[in-house]
Amino acid sequence: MARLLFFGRLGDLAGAVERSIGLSQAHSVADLIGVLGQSDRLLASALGEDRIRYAINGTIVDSGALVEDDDELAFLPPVSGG
Amino acid sequence: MARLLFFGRLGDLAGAVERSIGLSQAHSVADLIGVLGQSDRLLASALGEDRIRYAINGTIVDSGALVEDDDELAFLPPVSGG
Amino acid sequence: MRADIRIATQAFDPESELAAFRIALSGAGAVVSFTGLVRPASDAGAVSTLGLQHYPGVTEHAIAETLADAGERWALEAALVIHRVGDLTAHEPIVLVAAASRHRRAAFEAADFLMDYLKSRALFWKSETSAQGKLWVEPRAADYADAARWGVR
Amino acid sequence: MRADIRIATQAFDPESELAAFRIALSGAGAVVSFTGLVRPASDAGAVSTLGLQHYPGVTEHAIAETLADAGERWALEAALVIHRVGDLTAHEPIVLVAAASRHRRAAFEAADFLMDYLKSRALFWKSETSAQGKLWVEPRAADYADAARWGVR
Repeated sequence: MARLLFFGRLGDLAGAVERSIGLSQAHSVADLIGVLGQSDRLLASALGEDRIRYAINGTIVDSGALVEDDDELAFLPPVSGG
Repeated sequence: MARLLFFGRLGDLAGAVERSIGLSQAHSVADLIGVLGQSDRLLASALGEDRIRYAINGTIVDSGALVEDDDELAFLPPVSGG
Repeated sequence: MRADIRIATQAFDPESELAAFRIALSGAGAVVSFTGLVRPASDAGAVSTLGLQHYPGVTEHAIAETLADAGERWALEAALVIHRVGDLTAHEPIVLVAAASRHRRAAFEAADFLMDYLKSRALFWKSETSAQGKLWVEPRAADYADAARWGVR
Repeated sequence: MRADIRIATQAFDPESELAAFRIALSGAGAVVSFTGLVRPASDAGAVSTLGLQHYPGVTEHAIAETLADAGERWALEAALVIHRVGDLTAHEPIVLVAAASRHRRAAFEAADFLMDYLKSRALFWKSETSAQGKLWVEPRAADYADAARWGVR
């Protein structure tokens, strides 16, 4: 199972901060967003926005990077700390 | 009596932070330094240095300002706080 | 450089933390601190709750890298970052940053730099809940401009 | 703006003062503090005692004017200056400056401005006593340059 993490408003859209998805083979981040879009087009549209960054196992990647089973993929909207 | 205040290293030179001097008439700051120089040339020389500022009753003045009996004349070397 | 990072899940006392930070110093002459507090009102009106979320492990790691970067830019004896997560109410401390150095300019600049990082690049997400509902906050243009002063990505 | 000034003739606890300062705030989101400590060594070597002298009444009055000036330059809810006088030993707090504002830039700049003033223009005289004897300290060129950033006389 791959872990998907949705931060900020993406968690509200996804209905949870965390979701698991079984991957029989590696998918690119863009492909995974497409898969999610089959059941939730609004979420997929938000995940694909330009200003959303992606991290696999804590490292920032682009949307072509491959996610394997057991990976953690995080969707990171614009941050706001302090 | 006029009060003379010597701050910083001027107090070490004068031997005390404070000294009183009776003034029968008003004197300029420069004149008073001259009077002090009759008994202590080293002190008068330090008091007359360019970077020493003068304050009468808490207000910065130049060396031509008049000091009267009951006034407080402060000699202020370069400051260093914080 | 001594570097302390903590993500606080409960309320913390910034002045106690700052006292411990100061007392452990050996040679510094200057300590600059920044304390961020939940403001009782934002541009959207009265705020009842501020929610702060982070990416556990990853957020801390990125802050540690930024502290190390600060340690290369300025001669610091120590630096500290404490950042709250969870639900906060008005006046609660959100963040404490402290920087200690021999001279004051380094301490001021390092604290300023760390706050600019925390406001615009650190992995935190902030929501404000008011009578108008829940609103996710994004950095202001001024926050990005502040961060750009340091030539960081 | 709330403005507090104190010349402390005895040791003071900067973090207790800062806590009281913070707790009295009503709308500020940002508190910046500077704490100055006696360094155990100066350029002249180990310092056994730091002596600080002020001009009672006149020093406080000039600090009050500078706080008012800061209040005109930045939107501050409150500002605080506590400055020690007398004989101090290594690690003792010399000065605490705090500034509170809605936004962090004003708080940082006001604290920085007040420290530049205290270092280069406020009526304090500092001596360091070391094995080499007693030395009266004068501002470094950097202190005058720092103060000149604000366009003050």
